[in-house]
Amino acid sequence: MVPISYYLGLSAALFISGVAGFLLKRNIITIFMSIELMLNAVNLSFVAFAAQLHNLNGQVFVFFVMVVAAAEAAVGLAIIIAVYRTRNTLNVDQVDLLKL
Amino acid sequence: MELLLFWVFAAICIGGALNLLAQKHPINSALSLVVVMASLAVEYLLLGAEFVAAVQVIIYAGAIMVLFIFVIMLLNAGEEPHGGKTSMVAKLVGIPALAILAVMLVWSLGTQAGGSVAVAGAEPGPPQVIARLLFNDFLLPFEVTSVLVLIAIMGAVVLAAPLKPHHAEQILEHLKSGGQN
Amino acid sequence: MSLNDSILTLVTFLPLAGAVLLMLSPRRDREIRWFALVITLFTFVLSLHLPAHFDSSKAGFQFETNLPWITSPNIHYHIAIDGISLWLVVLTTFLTPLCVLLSWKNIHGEAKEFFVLLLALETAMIGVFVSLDMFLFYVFWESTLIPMALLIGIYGHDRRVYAAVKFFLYTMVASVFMLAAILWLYGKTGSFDYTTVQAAIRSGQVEGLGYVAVWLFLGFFIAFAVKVPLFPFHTWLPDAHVEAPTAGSVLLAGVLLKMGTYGLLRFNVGFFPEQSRIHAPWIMALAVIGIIYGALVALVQPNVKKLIAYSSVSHLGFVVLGIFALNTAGADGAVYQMLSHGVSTGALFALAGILYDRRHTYEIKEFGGLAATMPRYATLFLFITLASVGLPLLNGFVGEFLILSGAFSAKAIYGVLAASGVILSAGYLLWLYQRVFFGKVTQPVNLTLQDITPREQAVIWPLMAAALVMGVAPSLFLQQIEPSVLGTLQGVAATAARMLPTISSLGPLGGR
Amino acid sequence: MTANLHLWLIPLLPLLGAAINGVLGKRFSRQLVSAVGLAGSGSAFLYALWVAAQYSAIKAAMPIVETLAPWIQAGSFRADFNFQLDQLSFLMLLIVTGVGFLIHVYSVGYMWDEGGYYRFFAYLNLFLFFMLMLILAGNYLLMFIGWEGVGLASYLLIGFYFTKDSAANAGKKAFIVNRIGDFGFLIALFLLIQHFGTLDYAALATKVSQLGVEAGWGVLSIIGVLLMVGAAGKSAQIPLYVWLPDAMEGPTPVSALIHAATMVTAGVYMVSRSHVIFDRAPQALMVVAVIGCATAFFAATIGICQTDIKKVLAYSTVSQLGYMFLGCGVAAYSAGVFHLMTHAFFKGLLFLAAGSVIHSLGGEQDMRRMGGLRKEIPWTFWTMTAGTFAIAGFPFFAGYYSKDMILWKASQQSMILFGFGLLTAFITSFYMFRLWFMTFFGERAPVEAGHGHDDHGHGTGHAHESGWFMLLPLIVLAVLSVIGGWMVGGGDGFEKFLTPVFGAPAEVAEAAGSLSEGAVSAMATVAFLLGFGLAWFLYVRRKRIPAQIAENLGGLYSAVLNKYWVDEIYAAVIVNPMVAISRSVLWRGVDQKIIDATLDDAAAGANQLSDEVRKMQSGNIRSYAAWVTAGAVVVIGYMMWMGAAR
Amino acid sequence: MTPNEISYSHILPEVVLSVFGMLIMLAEPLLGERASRKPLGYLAFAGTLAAIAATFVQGQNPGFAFWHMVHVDSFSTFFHLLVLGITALVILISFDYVEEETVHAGEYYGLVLLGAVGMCLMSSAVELVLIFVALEISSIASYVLTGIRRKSAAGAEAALKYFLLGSFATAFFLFGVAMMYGATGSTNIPEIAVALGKGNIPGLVYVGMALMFVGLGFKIASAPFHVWTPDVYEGAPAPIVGFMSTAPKAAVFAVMLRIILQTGAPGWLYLIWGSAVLSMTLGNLGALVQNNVKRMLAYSSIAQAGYILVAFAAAPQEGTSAVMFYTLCYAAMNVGAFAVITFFSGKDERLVHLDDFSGLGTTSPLLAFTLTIFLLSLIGIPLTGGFLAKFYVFQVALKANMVWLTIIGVVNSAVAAYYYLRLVVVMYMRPAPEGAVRVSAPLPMRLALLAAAAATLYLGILPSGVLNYTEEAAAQMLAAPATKVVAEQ
Repeated sequence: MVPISYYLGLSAALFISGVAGFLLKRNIITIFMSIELMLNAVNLSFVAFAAQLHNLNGQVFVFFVMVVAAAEAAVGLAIIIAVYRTRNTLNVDQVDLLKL
Repeated sequence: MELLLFWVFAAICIGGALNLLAQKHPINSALSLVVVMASLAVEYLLLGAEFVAAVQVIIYAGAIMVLFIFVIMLLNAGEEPHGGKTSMVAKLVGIPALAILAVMLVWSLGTQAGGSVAVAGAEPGPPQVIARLLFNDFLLPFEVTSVLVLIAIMGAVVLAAPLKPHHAEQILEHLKSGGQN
Repeated sequence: MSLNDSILTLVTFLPLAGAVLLMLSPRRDREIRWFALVITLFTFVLSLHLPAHFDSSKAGFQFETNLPWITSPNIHYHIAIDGISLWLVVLTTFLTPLCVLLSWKNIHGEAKEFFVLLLALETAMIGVFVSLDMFLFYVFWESTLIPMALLIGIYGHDRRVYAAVKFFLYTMVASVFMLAAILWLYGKTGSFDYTTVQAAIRSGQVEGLGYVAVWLFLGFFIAFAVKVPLFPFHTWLPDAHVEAPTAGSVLLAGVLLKMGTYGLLRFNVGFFPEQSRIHAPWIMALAVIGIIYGALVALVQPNVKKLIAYSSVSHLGFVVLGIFALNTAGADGAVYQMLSHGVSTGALFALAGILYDRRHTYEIKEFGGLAATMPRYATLFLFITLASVGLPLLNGFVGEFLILSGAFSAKAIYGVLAASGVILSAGYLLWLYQRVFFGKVTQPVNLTLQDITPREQAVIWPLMAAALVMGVAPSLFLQQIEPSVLGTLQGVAATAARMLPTISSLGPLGGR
Repeated sequence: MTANLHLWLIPLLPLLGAAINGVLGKRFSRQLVSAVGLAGSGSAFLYALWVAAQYSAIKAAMPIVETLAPWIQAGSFRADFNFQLDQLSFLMLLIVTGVGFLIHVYSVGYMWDEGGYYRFFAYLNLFLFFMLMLILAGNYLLMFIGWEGVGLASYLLIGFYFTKDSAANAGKKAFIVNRIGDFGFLIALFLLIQHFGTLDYAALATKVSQLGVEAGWGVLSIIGVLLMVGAAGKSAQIPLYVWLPDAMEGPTPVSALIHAATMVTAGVYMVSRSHVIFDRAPQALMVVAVIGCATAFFAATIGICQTDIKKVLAYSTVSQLGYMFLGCGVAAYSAGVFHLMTHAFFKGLLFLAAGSVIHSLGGEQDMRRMGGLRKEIPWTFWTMTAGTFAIAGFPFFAGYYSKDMILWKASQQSMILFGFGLLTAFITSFYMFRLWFMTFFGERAPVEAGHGHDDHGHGTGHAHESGWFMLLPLIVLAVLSVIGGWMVGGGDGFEKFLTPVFGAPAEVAEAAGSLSEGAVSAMATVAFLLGFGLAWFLYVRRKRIPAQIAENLGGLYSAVLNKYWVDEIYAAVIVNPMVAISRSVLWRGVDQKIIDATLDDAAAGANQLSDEVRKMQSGNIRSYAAWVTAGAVVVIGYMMWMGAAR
Repeated sequence: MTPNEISYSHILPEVVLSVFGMLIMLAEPLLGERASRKPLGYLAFAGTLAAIAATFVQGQNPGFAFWHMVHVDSFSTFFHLLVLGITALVILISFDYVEEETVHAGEYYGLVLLGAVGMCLMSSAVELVLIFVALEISSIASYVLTGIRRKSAAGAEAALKYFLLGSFATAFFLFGVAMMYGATGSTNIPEIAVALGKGNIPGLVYVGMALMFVGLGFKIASAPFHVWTPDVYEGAPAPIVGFMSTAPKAAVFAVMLRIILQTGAPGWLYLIWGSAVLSMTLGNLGALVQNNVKRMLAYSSIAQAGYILVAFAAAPQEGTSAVMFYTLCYAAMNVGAFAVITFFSGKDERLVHLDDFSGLGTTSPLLAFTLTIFLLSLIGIPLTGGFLAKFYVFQVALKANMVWLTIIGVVNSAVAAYYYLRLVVVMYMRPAPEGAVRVSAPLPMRLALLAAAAATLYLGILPSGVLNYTEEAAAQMLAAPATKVVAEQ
């Protein structure tokens, strides 16, 4: 038997990795992927909690999260394309016209 | 046995995540992410969520990641670009914050969450139960996601549709002149 | 419904109604001027109903209107006047038509907006004096800011923007402390009503007041002190005055500053007699510093308006001194001095404006020897100067004398020090007079200056008449002021008796 | 109760004159202006005479107090428009209206050619109004109206030639110095209010008389000293005398009326009026006496060296006023008032005569350029002679009686006061005869044209006698100067007249060492003779000696010549530092550098802070994420702490 | 009507909006290539009006529906009306903007309407999952709208920033939801309330609350999660800034109120306290030196969120009422202000610098006058909604004995006067530039301006009706019955 907290710990670790990716990566697409990683981490928590609680709601949530993730992916990638088109770069550090 | 599986796939999972961070090329990162997702699917199975596991593979790894890779290819994104001002703040504020956040989250999830000994994989999530939930209790969110998807489609269309050529030139000129807006 | 029930509302909002009408009217300057004049004069005439039907035997509020406005929070349209506010209202309505006359032809810019602002300002100023609901009071209080700031900022002189912003921010920042205090009181009493809150405080029903009282007192104090302006919060005043158009200066000095002293008397003393007593020493000290400081700085000003502005600092120091003498003579004198300062300093600014219309400068060194070229003007100026200096039989003396004697019996040293301000006021005003009017004409352009015109005389003469009447027959005013002042000071007397049972008397000048 | 005298009408009459001339005078002819002005003062004088005619009838009822209307009421304090007539104010009334009227007449002649003629008469009438308020007031506050008002009139009249800077300065100086005195006066009033609750003479007298004589520095002494400060301002006593010599910038009739005969004596009147207080405050009385004596002596010494004829008279006035205070200070109020009266006669006369001299010389005021005038302007010479002898104390002239009386009373108090008084009498005699000799005897020095203060525009060739408008008042005053003392029955008679006011004079104990009245008279007469002789010797016989003395004395002489540099010291110690401090420390320092700069700094600080805050917005997405993460850490940390602390 | 069934009347406004959104999408291809896009705008406007009408119908049927997913009460009706009102105004001011900037009109109006669906739903949702989905609807619509000016590099950058950071925050929110779920076994607000009401609250709840606060705080642009705001507002189209600075914020505030107050979650008081102080201070400080008007208003919106949080910190019932009232007033004045900017900034939004507004008082009196009203209201000058709202907020805060918070708040509001005033000063006290012509706004814009100005003044002068309503709604919301569990018994 695997203690539920292991799963949660794994979830936390993945979430942290996602945050770290956002903070450390320069490529916009990679950053976006980090966000996906964070969402995945949350999904793991949901499923783990669902298992702990013997309550399937958690699994249902995962579907919604996935739908949202898909929608975000569509829009997000479109935005990235738009940025690339106007800036010709995917370096997040160069997208800083608006500031102060 | 389950514990072993958990550890193996947890290790793969973490490894994939770290690899995502370590890789310079977005394609490699994307593939790492696929690895993470796949191993997560296994974890789901361990937790008795077969349906979720299946969907995870189909939607995430199958659809979303394909989209990512498609875009990476489309934009011909290469090695992680350099240049531009790197943010000191991201390092000076972000990394310590990240460390603390890690400690806090792991601590609170690892120790605070319910009982640490839990029944794992005890109750399988039969698709019909999930279906009942989805179309009764969660009918409204389910229906509302249609609006979400519609928005996403509209958004993708309006943002990614090609510009008329003269617009692109205008933008480039505008950029060259260093102006804003 | 008799006129007594609605008169106050009428007087308050008639100018605003005029402003709205003006806003909708076409830009025909001539008609606009006349319309503004008629409206303000009519308001003045209407406001004369107030003293005429005021029952001076009563200390309480009269001409009361109390209608619910907002149910939650519990806000009322509650207006009324007592002897203290009565004459301030009349002063306002009296000065405004004169300001219209003063602005007859010298507006730099759109006349329409100017008069709209002026009329709106009048309503706001009257509103401050008549409101008994603290919310309403605050509304009017802040409402005076906008038209005044715009008058300065749009129609003023070179550094008008700086002055307008300074004026606005100073007052705004200070008044939020008052707002906080009002809100606290509301939180504890559930009412914004002046009389209700006062009664609650006096009967000790406000829970937790003891330890907060000092902060509430200071909250109100800072808002009013900046408005007065009391040293060291005064530096906005010279700038505002110098840059303001003449009408703006007249109303600023004549009425707006009085809002501060009025507030000190009404709220600080009215609500917190015990705190007033505790804090009186240093407030009086500040007032005295203001008196002397203002006078000394006025002495060396190279600019007519700045000089008068600093003289206002000095004169209003007297008012604050009188209020915090916390005895009848002092407070009577303070209220009287408010009116008197409104008349004489208003007139001084009007006269300075008349000069400006001719030379477009306020620099004293640009003038000299004007008594020869503008003899009538010189005479009127002298009269007003003397009124301002506090010559007996003119308005300034009565207030100053009462304040000084009140301050003297409260704490002799303050009376003595403040009295030295009387000497200095003679110094700077006469020196000003000498530099502007005496000597030989040094600038050729001054040789051809036109003497004061009939329209300008129509502004100055009423002010002179008022100065004279106030100097010769102060009882006319004091008989209505005093019962209300006594009512306000009641609390002080009560706390005095409580705090110092052995020295309960306020001296011979205390209550009757 | 006697019939209502309507005393309020007396001041009102000149006020009417002032109002008419002031408002309409510009369009009047000179004749009409003169008529109105003379009517204003003359009617008041007639009214005073009418009152005087009833003296025996109303004598018993004195003091008569008539209340016209309430003025200020606040709390328990009230001050009314009430007028009081007793022997003292009665006497003052006659002096003021009488001398005033004469000077009005004189002014018609003197000012005829001046610009602003109507203005002059309006001011003059206005002055009379305030002066009459001052003396007829029934309470201190009403007196204060007149007190300030005469200051105002004085300001206006001194600055009459306003295009001249010196005149304008002098007017301002007079007003401000007066205000300094008024400051003391006001404080005294506040003390009175605080301790007695009233300013009414009658009520005060009742309350004060219940108190005993103060041994040390009690309230009454302090009040007394403060009143004396006020009096010193108005009556040009040390240390506030400085304005009076400058006030000579005004037209000469003004000097005569305001700065010799009437206004400057207001202080003496006020001290006498307050005798109830002073009687119980010996310390204050001593202050009065010392100030009076010191001023008398000090001013007299300055008078020795002055060369401007009006300045000599001005210092002489200061000196004589010192005498009056000396009188009051030794509790001989009637002596002080007596000297006040005689002084009004002879000093008024001297000024008018001096004016006549100046007038005849086309504006020349420097005595060194005069001489030998006695033949050219005989009327002026003879009247001036009467005045000179009167002031110098020639026996049986007016000044002899009053000065005598003061010296005698002083001798009973203190031999030092008496000694200085006597010395002053000698100096007075000396500088007056110096003036007399320099002006009317010897030869006239050659003159360059265009000098002088009263810009008359006459040539300076031949001196010519003044017209009758000017001479008539001279003659009347000359007669009064000669017989004024004798007329009222000398000191004793005068004292008796004022007894109802001041109370019976204390019986003089002929203590050992004190002088008899006769001895004092003799010594005074000797002083007169010595002064006369010395003046004759130095300015008629050996004209070169004064210059030699001046050389030998060097510093002392120049000190005296420059009026001991008092003006300069005041300027250096008080005025200039005050202006400098106000400008550089208060205005540019505190106001601009501290208060405004603090606020500006605060504003700049806010702007800087704003700039710093803006740096959070680096534009870099990753830094934003870092902020969000950091925020999240804080939030989560806090909440975990809350959870743990639960 | 039981809570466990399908009831379209409970989501009628959302349905109406979605239908109109789709209609617009269908209608767009029917218009010719060169034809004016205004008919789409009219359609959208009509849709909003219809949705407003639908809201009244919806309001007739209070209570739960869809298996306790939504709860219709006065509280939700209020926020529905608010969001729809804002939407209507924004559509009015967009008519000419859309034409001028040649954005895709169909998508533009469609996204606005569909975004509004999400916002409306947020205010009536009582289930964290539904809230999450609705929140994403509104967010994604906002991301797209931000970048809808495809010619604008700034627009794309703004969209990217908004999107990346928004998703980042969403992940936090979601994690919080997961923890709440794990700790209480439910994501339904009433049920969570029951679970929490049993006492012995697990530590995970606190962490969950914290994470949700991070996500929601980001959406309302409260410090320290405000950093994205200025950049995004500067780059986004002006009418959309007016939209997204008000409507989603209002909806998120509704969500926060429900989550925090209805669940009776512990420990949040000083969290909000601190966030309020930081938001007010940082927002106002940042705005002080801004010369770009849009950016200045962005900072100001951070500060305004801070004021709303003050009310939040205060007290359950009156605080809720104050939040509602404040969001309403804020919506009126902020949309109004951005309406003026929308019109004035001209093609490509070139004129957004402070100096560009010189002399607007003479060149365009109506524009200047209304903008002045909005700015004065933002400062908090009496007789405007902004004043009364602040007054109400601080009053409530003081009543709850939050003295320091109030003092910091009032001082902030006074300091803030400076930068708003700068704009007023420039408009009235600086001369118009050479060659400036009198411009007058087109009719829809005027209507919107007058409506916003009228609302601002109405709320400042005669707020009684609204205040009574908000207080009652707050009471209803707090007294919300009834968990699924209880209701089913």
